[in-house]
Amino acid sequence: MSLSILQQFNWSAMTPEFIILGVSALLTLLDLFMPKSLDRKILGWIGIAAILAAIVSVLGMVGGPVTSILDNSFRLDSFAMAFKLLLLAGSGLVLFLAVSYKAKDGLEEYHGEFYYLFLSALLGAMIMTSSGDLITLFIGLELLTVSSYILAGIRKYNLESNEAAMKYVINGGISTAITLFGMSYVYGLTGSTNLIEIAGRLSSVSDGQQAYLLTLAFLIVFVGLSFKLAAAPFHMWAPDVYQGAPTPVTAFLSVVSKTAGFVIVLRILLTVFGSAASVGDPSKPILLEMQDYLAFIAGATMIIGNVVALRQSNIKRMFAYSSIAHAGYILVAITSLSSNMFYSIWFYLLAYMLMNLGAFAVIQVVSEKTGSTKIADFAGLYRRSPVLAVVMGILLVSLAGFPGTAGFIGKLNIFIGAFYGTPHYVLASVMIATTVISYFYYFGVMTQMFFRPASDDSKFNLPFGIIVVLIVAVVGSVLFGVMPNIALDFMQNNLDVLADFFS
Amino acid sequence: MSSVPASAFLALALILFCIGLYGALTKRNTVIVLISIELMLNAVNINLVTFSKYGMAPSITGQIFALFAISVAAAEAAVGLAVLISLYRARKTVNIDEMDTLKN
Amino acid sequence: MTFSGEFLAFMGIALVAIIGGVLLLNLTKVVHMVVSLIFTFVAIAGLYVLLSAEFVAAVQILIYSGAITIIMLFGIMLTKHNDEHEPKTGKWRKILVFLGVLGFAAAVYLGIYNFNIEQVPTTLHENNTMQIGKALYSKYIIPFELTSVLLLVALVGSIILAKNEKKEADDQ
Amino acid sequence: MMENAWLIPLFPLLSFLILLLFGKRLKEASSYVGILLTLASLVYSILVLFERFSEPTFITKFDWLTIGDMHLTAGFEVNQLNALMLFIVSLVSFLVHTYSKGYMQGDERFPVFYAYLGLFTFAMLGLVISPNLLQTYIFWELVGVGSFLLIGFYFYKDEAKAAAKKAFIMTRIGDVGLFIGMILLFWETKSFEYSEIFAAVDAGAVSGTMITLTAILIFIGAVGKSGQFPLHTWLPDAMEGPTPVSALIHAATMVAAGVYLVAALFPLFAASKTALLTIAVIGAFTAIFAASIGLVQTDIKRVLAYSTVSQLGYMMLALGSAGYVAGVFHLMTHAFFKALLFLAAGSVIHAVHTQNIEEMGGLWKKLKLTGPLFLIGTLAISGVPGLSGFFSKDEILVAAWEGGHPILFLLALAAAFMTAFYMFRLFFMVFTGEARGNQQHVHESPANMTYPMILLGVLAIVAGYVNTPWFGTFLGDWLVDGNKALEHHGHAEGSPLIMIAATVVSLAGIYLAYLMYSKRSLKRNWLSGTGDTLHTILTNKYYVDEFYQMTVVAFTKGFSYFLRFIDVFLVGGLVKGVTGIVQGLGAAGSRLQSGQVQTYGAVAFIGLAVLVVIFALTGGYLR
Repeated sequence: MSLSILQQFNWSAMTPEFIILGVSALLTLLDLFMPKSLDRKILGWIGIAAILAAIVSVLGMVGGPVTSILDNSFRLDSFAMAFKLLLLAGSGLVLFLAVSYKAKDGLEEYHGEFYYLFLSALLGAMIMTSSGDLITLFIGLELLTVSSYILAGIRKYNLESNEAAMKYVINGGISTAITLFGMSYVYGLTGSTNLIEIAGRLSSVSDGQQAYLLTLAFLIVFVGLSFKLAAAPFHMWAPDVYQGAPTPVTAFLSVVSKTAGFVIVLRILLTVFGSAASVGDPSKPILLEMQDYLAFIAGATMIIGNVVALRQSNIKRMFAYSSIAHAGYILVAITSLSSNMFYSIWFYLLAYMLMNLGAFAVIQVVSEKTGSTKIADFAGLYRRSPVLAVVMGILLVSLAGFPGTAGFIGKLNIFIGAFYGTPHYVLASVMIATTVISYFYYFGVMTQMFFRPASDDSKFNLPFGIIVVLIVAVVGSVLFGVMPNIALDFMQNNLDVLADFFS
Repeated sequence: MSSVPASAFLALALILFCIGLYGALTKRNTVIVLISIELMLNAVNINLVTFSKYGMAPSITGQIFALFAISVAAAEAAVGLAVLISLYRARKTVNIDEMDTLKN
Repeated sequence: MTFSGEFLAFMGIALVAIIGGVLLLNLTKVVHMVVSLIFTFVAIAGLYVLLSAEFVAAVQILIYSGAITIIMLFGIMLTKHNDEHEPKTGKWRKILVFLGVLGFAAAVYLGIYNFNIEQVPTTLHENNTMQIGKALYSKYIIPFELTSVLLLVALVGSIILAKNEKKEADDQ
Repeated sequence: MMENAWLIPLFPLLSFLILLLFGKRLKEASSYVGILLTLASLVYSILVLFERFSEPTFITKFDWLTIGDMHLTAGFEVNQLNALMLFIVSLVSFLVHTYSKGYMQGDERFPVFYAYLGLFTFAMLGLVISPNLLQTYIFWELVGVGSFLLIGFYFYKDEAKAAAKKAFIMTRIGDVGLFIGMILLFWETKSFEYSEIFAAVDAGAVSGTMITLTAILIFIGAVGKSGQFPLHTWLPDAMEGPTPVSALIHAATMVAAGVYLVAALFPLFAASKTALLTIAVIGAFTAIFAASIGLVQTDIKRVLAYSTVSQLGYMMLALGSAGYVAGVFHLMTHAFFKALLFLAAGSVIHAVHTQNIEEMGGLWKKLKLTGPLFLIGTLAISGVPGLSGFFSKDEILVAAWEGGHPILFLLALAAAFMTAFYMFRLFFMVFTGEARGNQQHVHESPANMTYPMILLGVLAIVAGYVNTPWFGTFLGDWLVDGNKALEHHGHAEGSPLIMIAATVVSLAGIYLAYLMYSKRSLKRNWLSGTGDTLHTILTNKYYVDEFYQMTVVAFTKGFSYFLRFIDVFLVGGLVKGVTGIVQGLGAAGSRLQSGQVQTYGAVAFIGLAVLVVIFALTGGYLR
C-alpha cells in the first residue's frame, strides 16, 4: 500500500482526534520551552479550547454517512459521534475543574504534564469510540489506562496519591491481561481482529467446543473490561483510587473513563457476541444466552455499590461507591437489550456526567477549603454558602434519581427498557430497591448540609472554572429532567445509532 | 501437518497465565507482582501467535497483535515501576500489603 | 502423535517455561525470582520460533528477557528491597485464589483440549519480518501510530513520577 | 376557566420561588405572599369547581418524552374528582397558611416555613390535576420531598429529624410498589394515560392476573402514602412537625393522596375482585388497628395521628367495597373536620405549651372559641347524627355491607365505637375537669388562628349535606356522572338499620368516655395506667359498666395489646430485619475493602472463576 493509497482515505473523519493529538503535542513542547516562572494554567485553557474545537468538528460531521478508514480500524459512525460528544464534553468540564484545582501539596509544579497527559487519555478514549478493530480498540484502551495511571499518581509527594496510582496499576495490569486473554480466543476462533468480520465468521460457528470457548471468552473479556466500568467483580479498586487521586482526576476516572469503558463494552459485546451462536441453542446469540450472567453482575454491582456506600465517611469514597452503583444501573440497560438501549445508555451517561462532575466541583471546593474529604466537612454548608448547598442539593437529588431531574429520566429509560421482551422482574426490583437504599446516603449528605450547624462561618470564593462547571451541571440536570426530549430529538434527528452500528 | 497439536500450545499458555495470575495475587513484593502480570501478558501472546498459525483462517494478524501487546506490556511495566519508585520514596517499602492507608 | 523433532523441542521448551514459572512462585529471594523468569521468557521466544514467528521471537528476547527484566532488576535495586522472605500473605486468600485458578484453568481447558481446526499451510515463516512490516505500515497504521503516542506517554509519565525534583533542587 | 386550570398549582410555586429568593428580606411579611398566592389558587379552584358542575371534563396534553416508539405526554385534566380535590387542597392550604401566621410567629425561619408550604402545596395541586400516571408519580415524589422538609422543619430536634427521614423512607418503600406497578401497566397498555389505561382494561387487553398484580402494586404506593398497615408507622412520628403542617399533611393532602390515587385509578381496581378485596381488608384492618392504638395515647397530636390512620383505613375500606362515592365523600368531610381538629389542637398547644393530655384539663372555660370548635370536630369524627362525619361514615358502612363484607362491616362498626370513645376521651381530658399541670397564662389564640378554625367548623357541620340519604345525593350523582366505569359505584341505598347501628355505637362510645373521663365513675386510667382494675370493678355498681368491662372493654384491651404486639414486634421486627441485612451486607463489603490491593484483584478473579465454572457446569456443551 503506497502513500497514494493512504491518501485516498477520508482522513478528515479523524479531525477531532487530530486536534486533540496535535494540541497534546503542542502542550508538551510549550511546557518544555516556557519559562519555569510562567503559570501553567494557560496550558489548561489551551486544552479547553482544543476540546471545544474538537466538539465543533464532531458536530460538523453529525448526520454524515458512516466513514471507514483502513478496514474499519477507524470508523466514524453515529455511535462514535454520540459518545465522542459525551467524552469531549466530560473532559472539557474536568479541565475546568483542573484549572481551578489548588491542592495543599501543590499540583502547580506538575501542571504542564497534567494537561497533556490528560489530552492523551482523552485521545485514547476517543479512539475507542470509533474503532471496529480489536487491536485499535485495545491500543485506545491502553492509551487511556496508562495515562490514567500517571494522572492518578501525579501528586508524587503525596502518599495517598502514590498508593492510589500503585493500586490502579496493579489492578489495571491484571485486568488488561484478563481482557487480552479473552480477546486472544476471539481472535483464534475467527482469525480476524476486525469486529464485523469476526461477527460474520462467528455467526456460522457450529462446533460445540468452539461455541463453549467463545462463551468463556465472552465472560473473560467482560470481567476484564468491568475494571474500566468499576463494576462487580472488578470494582474494588475504585474507592481507594478515587480517594487518593487528585479530585479532577477522580472526576475524570468516574466519568470519562467509565464512559469509555461502556463504549468498548458495547462495541465488543454487541458486534462480536451479538451474532455468535451459543452452545445450547445455535439460533440464540451468546449475548442473549449470557443475559442471566449479565443480570447477576448488574445486580451485584448495584447492591454492592449502594450498600457499602452507606458506611462511608469520606465523600470521595462515597462517590466511588455511588459510581459503582451507577455502573450497575447502566448494566441493567445492557442486560435487557431493549430497542432503545443505545439511547438510554447514552442519556444516562450524559445525566451522570452532568450531575457527577457538578458534585465533584463542589467536593473540590469544599475539600480545598478544609483540607480533608470527610462528609462531615459538609456540615452547615447551607449557612456558609447557600448557593453551593442548593446546587449540591439539586445534584444529589438528581443522582438519587428524583423526578424532575435528569437522573430520573435516565433511570426511567433504563427501567422501562428492563421490561422489554422478556421482563427482568428481579433485576428491576433490585434496581428500585437499591435506589431506595441510595437515598440514605445521598440524603445523609443533604442532612449534613442543611440540618447541621457549621463549624466555621468562613465563606467560599468560587473560581471561574468551578462556576462554569456548576452552571452547566445544574442547568443540564434540571433541563434534561424537565425537557428530556431535547437530548432525544438531537439523537433521533441526527444520529441513527442503531442503523449504522452493525454495518 | 504438525506433530504438536495447537491445543498443546494453548494449554501451555493457560498454565503460564494461571501461574502469572497466582503470582500477581499472592506475592508480597510489588516488583514480583508487576513481573507476574508480565507473565500473564506473555501467555496471551503465546495464544495469539499460536492462533496466527493454527487458528481459524491463519494470518499474520495474530503476530501483529502480539507485537502490540508486547509494546503495551513494556509501557505498563515502565509506568508501574515509576509509580512504585515514587511510592517507595514516600513509604520506604515495596511490600504490597503495607499499602493500606486507603481503606474503609 | 509422533516423536518428531518438533515435538521434542516443544516438550523441552514447555518444560523450561513451566519450571521458570514454578520457580517464580517458590523461590524466596526476589532477584532469583526475576532470573528464573528470564528462563521462561527465553523459552517463550523459542516457542515463537516453533510457531514460525521469528520476528516476534526476536522482539520477545529483546523486550522481555532484555528490557523489562533489566528494569525490574533496577527497580529491585533502587527500592533496596528490605525483606527477601516471603511471609504469609493471608492464608485464606492464597487458598481461595488457588482454588479459583484451578477452577478457571479446568473450565478453560475444557474449551481448548480438543481444539483442532483443520490446518492450512501457511507462509508465515517466509519473509516473516517483511510481512509484518507490510501489515503494520498499511492496515495497522492507526494503532501503530497510537502505540507511539502510548510509548511516549509512558516515557514522559515514568520520568515525571520517578524523578525526585526535591532532591535535585537541593543539589543545585 | 378550566382550560387554564394549570395556573392553580403555579401560584404556590411562585410563592415558593419568591420566598426562596427574597424570604430573608421579607421576614414576617413572607406570610402575606404565601397567603395571597394560595388565596388566588383557592379562588381559581372554586371557579373551576363551579364551572365543572355544568361543563364536561377538560383534558389537554402534549408530547413530553419519547422512549423508543412510545410517546409519553404531559398535561392536565379537570374531571369531577380533580376539581373537588383542587378545591379541598387549596382551601385547607389557604387556611393553614393563614393560621400559621399566628402559630409560627417569632420563629427564626418563618420565611423558610412559608416557602416549604408553597412547595408542598404546589406538589399536591400538581398531583391532583395530572392526567397520567407518570406525571402523578413525579408530583407524588415531590410531595414526599415537601413533607420531608416540613416534618423536619424543627431539625434541631433529633426526633423531628428522625421522623422526617422515616416518613420519607417509609413512603418511598410504598413508592417502589407504585413505580413497578406503573411500569408494568405501561408495558401492558402501552400508555401512562388514565383514560387509555381504562380503555385497555375495559377492552380486555390486559389479563386478569396482570390487572390484579398491577393494581396491588399501585395500592402499595397508596399504603405508604396514606399510612395504611403495615407502612403506617411514619405517620404518628411525623407529628414532630409544626402543628399547622400536621393539619395540612395529615388531614387533607399528603395522606389523602393515597386515597386519591386509588380513587383516580378506580376503574382499574374495579376490574379485579382480588385487588378490591385486598384494599378492603387492609383498610378495615387499619381502621380498627389504629383506632385501638389511639385508645391509649397521651399525646394530643398522636391521638389525632392514629385517628387519621384509622379514618384513612375507612376510606380504603369504602373504595375496596366498591363504594367509590363513599370513599371520596369521606375524604372530603375528613379533610374538613380533621384539619379543624389539628388546628384546634394547635391552638390548645399554643395556649398551654404542652402536648401531653395528662397535663391539660378544664380548658373549656379558658378557651372559649377553641373548645366548642374542638367539640364540633370531635362530634363530626365520632359520627354523631347531623354532622358531616355521620353521613360519610354511614355511606361507608352501607358500602361495606352492600359490598358483601359483613365481617369488615362489623370491624368498621367496632372501629366507629372506638373512635367515638377515644375522641371523647381526648375531649374530656383536655377540656373538662380540673386543670392539671402548669397552666398559668392560658389565653385564646389570635384571630388569624381562630378564623380558619371557625370556617372549618362550619364546613365540618354542613359539608355532609351535599350527599345525604335524606335530602339528596348530589355529590355522589355528580361524581359518577358521565363516567361509565363508575356507574355502579355511586351512592348506595342501605337499610336504615345501618344508620341506627352506627348512631348507637358512636353514642355508646361517647357515653363510655363520659363515664370514665368526665363523670369518673370508672377509674380513668384503666387502659393507660397500671391502676387497680379489680377494685374498680368491685366498687362499680352500674350494670352497664360491668357489662362493658367484662365484654367490650376486656376484648378491646386484649385486642389492643395484641395489635400493639404486632406493631412492635412484627412490623418493627421486619423493618429491623431488613435494615439489619442491609447494614450487615454493608459491613461485610466494607470489611473486605481492607486496603489490600491483591484482595481486590483476587475478588475480581474469583468472581470470574466462579462465573466460568458455573457456566462450564451448567451451560457448557458438556451438559
